Amino acid sequence: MDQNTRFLTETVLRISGVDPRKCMKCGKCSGTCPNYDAMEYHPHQFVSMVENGLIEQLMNSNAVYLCLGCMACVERCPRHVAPGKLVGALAQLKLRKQDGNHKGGNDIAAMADEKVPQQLLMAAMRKYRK
Amino acid sequence: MRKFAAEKLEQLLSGISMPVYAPVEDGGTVIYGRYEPGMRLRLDKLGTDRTPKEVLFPQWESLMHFKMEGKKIQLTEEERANEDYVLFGVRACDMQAIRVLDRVFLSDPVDTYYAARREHGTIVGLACDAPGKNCFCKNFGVDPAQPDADVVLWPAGDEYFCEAYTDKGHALLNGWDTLEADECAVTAIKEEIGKKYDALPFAHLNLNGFDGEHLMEKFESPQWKKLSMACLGCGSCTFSCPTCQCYDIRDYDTGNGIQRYRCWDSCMYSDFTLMAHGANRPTQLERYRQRFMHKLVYFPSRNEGMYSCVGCGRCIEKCPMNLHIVKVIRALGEGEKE
Amino acid sequence: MSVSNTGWTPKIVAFCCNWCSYAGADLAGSGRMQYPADVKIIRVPCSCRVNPLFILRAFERGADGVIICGCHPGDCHYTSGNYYARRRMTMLFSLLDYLGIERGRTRVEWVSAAEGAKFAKTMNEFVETVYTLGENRKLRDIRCRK
Amino acid sequence: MKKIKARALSLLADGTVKRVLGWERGEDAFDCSPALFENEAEMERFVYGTCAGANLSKYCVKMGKAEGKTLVILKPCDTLSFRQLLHEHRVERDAFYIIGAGCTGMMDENGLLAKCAACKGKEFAVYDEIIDTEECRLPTGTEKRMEQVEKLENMTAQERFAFWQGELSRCIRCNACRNVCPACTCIKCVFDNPGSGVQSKAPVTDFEENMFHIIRAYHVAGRCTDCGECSRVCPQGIPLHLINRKLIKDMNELYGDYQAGLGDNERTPLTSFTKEDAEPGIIHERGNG
Amino acid sequence: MPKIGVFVCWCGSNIAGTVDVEAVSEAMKTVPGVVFSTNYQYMCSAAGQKMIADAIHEYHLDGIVVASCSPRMHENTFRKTAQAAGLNPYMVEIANIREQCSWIHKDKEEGTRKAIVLAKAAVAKLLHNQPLQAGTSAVTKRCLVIGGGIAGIQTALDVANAGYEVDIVEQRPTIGGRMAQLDKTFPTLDCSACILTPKMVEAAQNEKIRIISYAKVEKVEGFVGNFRATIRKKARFIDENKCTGCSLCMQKCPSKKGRDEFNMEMNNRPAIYIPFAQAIPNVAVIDPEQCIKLKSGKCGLCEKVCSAGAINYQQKDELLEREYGAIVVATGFRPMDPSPLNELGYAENKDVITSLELERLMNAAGPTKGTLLRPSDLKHPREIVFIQCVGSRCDENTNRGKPYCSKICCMYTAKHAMLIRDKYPDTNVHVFYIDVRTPGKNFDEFYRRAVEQYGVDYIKGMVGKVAREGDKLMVRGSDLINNRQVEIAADLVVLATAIEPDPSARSIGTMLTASMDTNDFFTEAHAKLRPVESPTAGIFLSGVAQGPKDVPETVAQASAAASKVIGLLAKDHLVTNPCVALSDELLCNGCSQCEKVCPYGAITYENREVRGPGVREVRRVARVNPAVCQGCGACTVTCPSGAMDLKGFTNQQIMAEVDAICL
Repeated sequence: MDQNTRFLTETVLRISGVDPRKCMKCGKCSGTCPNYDAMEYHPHQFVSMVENGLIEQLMNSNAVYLCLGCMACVERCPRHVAPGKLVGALAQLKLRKQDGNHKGGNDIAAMADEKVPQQLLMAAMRKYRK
Repeated sequence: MRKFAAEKLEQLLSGISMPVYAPVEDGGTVIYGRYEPGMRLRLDKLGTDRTPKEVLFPQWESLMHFKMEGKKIQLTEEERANEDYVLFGVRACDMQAIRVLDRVFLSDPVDTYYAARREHGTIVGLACDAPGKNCFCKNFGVDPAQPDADVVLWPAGDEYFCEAYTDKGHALLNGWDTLEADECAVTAIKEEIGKKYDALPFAHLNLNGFDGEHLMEKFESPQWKKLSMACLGCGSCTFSCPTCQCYDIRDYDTGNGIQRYRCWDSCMYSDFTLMAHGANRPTQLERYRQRFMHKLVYFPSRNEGMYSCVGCGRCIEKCPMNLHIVKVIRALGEGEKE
Repeated sequence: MSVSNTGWTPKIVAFCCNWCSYAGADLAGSGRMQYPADVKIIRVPCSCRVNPLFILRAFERGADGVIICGCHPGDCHYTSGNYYARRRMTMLFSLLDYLGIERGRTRVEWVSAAEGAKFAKTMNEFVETVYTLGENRKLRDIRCRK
Repeated sequence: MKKIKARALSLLADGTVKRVLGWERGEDAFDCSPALFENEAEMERFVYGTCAGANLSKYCVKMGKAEGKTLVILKPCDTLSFRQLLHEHRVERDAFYIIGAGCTGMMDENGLLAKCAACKGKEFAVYDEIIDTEECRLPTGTEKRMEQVEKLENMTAQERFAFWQGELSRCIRCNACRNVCPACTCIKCVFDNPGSGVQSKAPVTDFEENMFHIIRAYHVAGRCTDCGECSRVCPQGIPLHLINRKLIKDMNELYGDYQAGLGDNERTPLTSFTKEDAEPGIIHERGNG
Repeated sequence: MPKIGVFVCWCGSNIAGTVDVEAVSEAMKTVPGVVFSTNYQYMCSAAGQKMIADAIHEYHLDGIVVASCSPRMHENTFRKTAQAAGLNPYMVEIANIREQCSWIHKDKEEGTRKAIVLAKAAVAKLLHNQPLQAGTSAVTKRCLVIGGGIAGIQTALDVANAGYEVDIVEQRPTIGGRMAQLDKTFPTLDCSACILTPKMVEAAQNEKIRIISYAKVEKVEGFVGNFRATIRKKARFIDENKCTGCSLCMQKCPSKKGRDEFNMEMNNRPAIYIPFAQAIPNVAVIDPEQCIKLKSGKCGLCEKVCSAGAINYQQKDELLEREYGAIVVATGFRPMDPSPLNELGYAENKDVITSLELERLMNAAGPTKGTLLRPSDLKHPREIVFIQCVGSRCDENTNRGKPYCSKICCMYTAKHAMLIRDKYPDTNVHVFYIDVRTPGKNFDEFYRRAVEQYGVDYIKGMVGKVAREGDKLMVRGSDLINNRQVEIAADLVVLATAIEPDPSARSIGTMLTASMDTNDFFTEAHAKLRPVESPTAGIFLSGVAQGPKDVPETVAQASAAASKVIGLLAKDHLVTNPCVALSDELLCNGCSQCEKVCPYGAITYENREVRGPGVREVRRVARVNPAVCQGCGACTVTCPSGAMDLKGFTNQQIMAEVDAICL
């Protein structure tokens, strides 16, 4: 695994809090997914592909956006793996990529505008930094 | 006879280059502690909660250390006291108590730990200008107006009279800025003290029969049973007594060797002089009897009539159950009136 | 082993019940889970065998922390020993705390025979806590210092 | 007092009791000592009044072995101690005739005793008969009992340590607190037993001061009725009852209200448990660490 | 001072790798009391043990310390070595320098330092050891088996055939357990009843076996060899000795609303009933919840029709007190309720059933008389979906079921699929699986037959949703091999639900002080070496109570447990643990606090004359029954005067260890 891949993988795992090694490859997530057919990669593949570092492949796929976020796979996963959270994490990573970078806490403070509500800043923080 | 202004006292004490032990406060109690400038002296307190005895004979002291070096034992003796000091504000009764201790510790075989401390100390006595209701020192030949010390102080309103009686006393007093004074003033003070003392409830007790000749009579008195009934067997009388001198020698295993130390013991304790076969004083009656027989009969019979009670009254104040030596003297002594 | 600048290392006594925690400690060993050598284990049949006197004795002798490990409540080999231990230790620790002794020097942890990892983790945490507190000065007998 | 004395005399006279455990008059109003009276002549010196602060329960352990019944005068708080001794089989109920004596608070030269300021109530936990008056039944300051404990709890650990070091360093190990305590009835105390490994006789280091008082309080935990004798007798004025009360407070809070000396030989908080008991970690979660 | 020998083991490189064993044995030579100290590669080997024995003789050792692996491993080995060399076995202490030293530290210097401290602590303790003599206690030659399933029956038969009395206590009205509910058994497909009922009959006819059915164990006291159990025999309102099992009462009973437990409550039964035709004892029982006579006083029909006069409406629960030398736990299992896994729709759809329900549906004595009809409309199902691992293998952080593999589901599902395809070739069978686990003799062959011969459709994947659509159950699941989602319109869905210990197990475990794991399976004394014993002496484990098992394995374990029981009952006396509490009567206050905390009732009080230095009087003092005491030490801490001490772990020994460690 090269450094970039490792970085991406670790970021996804950190954001999602998911441990893909817990997966026992039962396929419950894909069996339960209501938007299965629309997705290029299916929930169980997200788990195994993240585990194998195929992050960019996933990020380049529309499957990330086709997840309905119904959380059925999270709810029903017998191993507490939560594939849906992985999808969410990948979507966030994609968003960050679009922004080209992400802001640290200090950057935000410098950008603070008194007219902008604090809540908005916090929302931005959550979105880009978390 | 010399004198100085009372307000100068603290200054004089602070000027002494040696450590000074004087009645000071510790929590709610008064002890003979190390005096530092600025501390409040409690010269008003009769029967301090802890006695000046502790300066000469502390509750515990280390005697020696043992250590295993391979299969050999290495022994290091504790160093004896070698620093001069001043013991200040000792009452006549407590001074007499030190004489009692001297009898025990300085006669052959000499207790070198005690002897060293005794030798290095200069004692400043304080006459009792106002003896209290628990005082009964005169019964034992103690004059509350004349402590048997190196230096004696008599309080007289806003000044103190003072006189040195020994070389050590002179050495100390010479360093003080005092004025010449009239002997007569002190005589008057002494008379005054005597009058005050005579009005006290326990001033004159009947000590008839407390001598070696009536030993068995006292020993076998049926009164002991009643007298000792309420005794808890605690050591509060012993440990607040200025003359009690019994100690136990114990070893403490520090893990790196043995520290041998001695600490006060109390004849009131069930394990006092406990031996392998059991206790030789099996019940509290025997222990209780031992304490008072020792003070009032055994000790005087062996020391030319010197009682090892000095009438300080501390046990009267400290006993949780209000048992004390005066009750014993009354119960055993008055029956023997001649 | 944690070593401070002054070369001080904490002394930790761990009382472990024979049936659960001692076995848990063995399991931590079999799993090669590291924890500081400052921890020394004393095997007792049950956590209810741990007399407060032993704990005070350890502090007297210069221990910097004492931890008692037993079976999880409900799993005591002797059915109720750890329940008694729990009350006893709670009261003892509370009393020590009341007298101003640092709380972090005492701990009770339930470790089953299967929880080797928990044993190692607990010991690591405990050593860390004691390390932060530094040397036990409040409850030791100065005569026991070298 | 007259009623009690008269009743005691009549019980002595009719042979119900062989002796009376009460108080004997001393030198002044505050000077009275526990004493044993075996006949009418001795009873002449009998006294009961505000000087009778001592708890006579402790003497019952020894007295229980004497032949025939002993009449003992117990105040309400003393009866708790007596009943606790019954629970522990240290006294036999049949060996005693108990007169529950009314109490309006006991005094010494300095006024009301500290233990009486936090009176636990006027009920008798055990008695054969009660002799008291209306004013003896007046309620007192139970609710203030834990005030000082709380004050200490609210200090920081460092302050508490300093407080107790200050107090305990005055200890002279005279054992008065232990010997007066009606819960300390061990035939041989661990501190006197060379085999116990903790034998000690003097407060040689601050550890030994701590050790003695921790173990003393711990050994009576759950059995201490809070009779307050330990603090009353301390010649050094150490507030030892505050240690016992802390344990009582904790036990009440963690394991439910409990008063030693009530109930029927029930288990103490330390000889019982529930599966849901608090974990020892609860100590770590409190404020003021 | 006792003469002590120290033996430091290398354990190959296990210890010697991180501990300088030479330095340890050298350091020990300077410790007071130690007269001999050495190290060796494997102390537990024959050569190592000989080295110890030789040193004991040569140096007249009074005690030995072996610094080696955990005492849980070899304490007994070295005790025996010492004993053989003429030393009291309790004059042996082990310093655990492997599990608690060399294996957890990497730095050799640090490991060596710690090993020396641990060895010193062991010497310090040993200096206070006293030779201990084990006592003996008699063995009651009778065994209690809790649970009358195949496990209990097999254990009982084996023990009885060895000549010992056995009581089987069964909570249901009949023995037979879960196996009686099964239709066929894998991998041979014999009829379950055909192989089980002869064993039930054999048990009933064995004069050494007493079957106490419809009963539960309420209290157990005592200890290995000397248990005393209180058994509550519930009122069945029938005189067992009179009832002939003619079942006339069942036919006449007007109350027919009781749920038939034997048929997994898929049909009704009368208030008076015999669970199934081959029940043992073949005696009726009245369900007091359903019986009109017991509820309202009216009816009494059964009493009228019973020619044997066996009906007794006044019957009360009966308490039996029996003594036993050994107790076997064979409490078995039940299927987990899959209702909480709501995506599978078990609670809403009658046609979603569990495998055990399917067993009854396929059994000739079942609710459909052996014809496979689906419960909702009694139609013949054409499409059947089996779902594996329902509630098994779940992470503990989910609330979806058990963390373990239930072990038997793969095989019985293959069996079901095969039987259905065999009997109804027009029916399609799909099996959603995660893995197919078939480790067992002829097991994989059996599974392959289902696939290859019977064309069962095994789909690697799990079902995400079961939803009713008309009279079909739409099953949506993943097909991981083909990387697609499949949807099957099924008539019947069968859930291979996890099995869990019978709910009675937990209270029985507590009663017996037998330890259990977090899933309520009984823990074995050693996972590998003592698999049929509980850590609590005298308690043995049989069948699923210990962990999931199929029939052959259960029977094997049942016989193994029986052999352990026989081994115990064959002894006339047991050697007791000498590490028990001992009260010093000279110090005892007679306060009874120890008596209150003793979990075994081992402490009694008596008035006895005590004598000592200056003491000779009658006192109330504690006495410990060394045969009953298990040596926990609860009493020692409660005792205020320190009169109570624990042999082998005395106050002095533990404090000596504390001292040595804190140096």
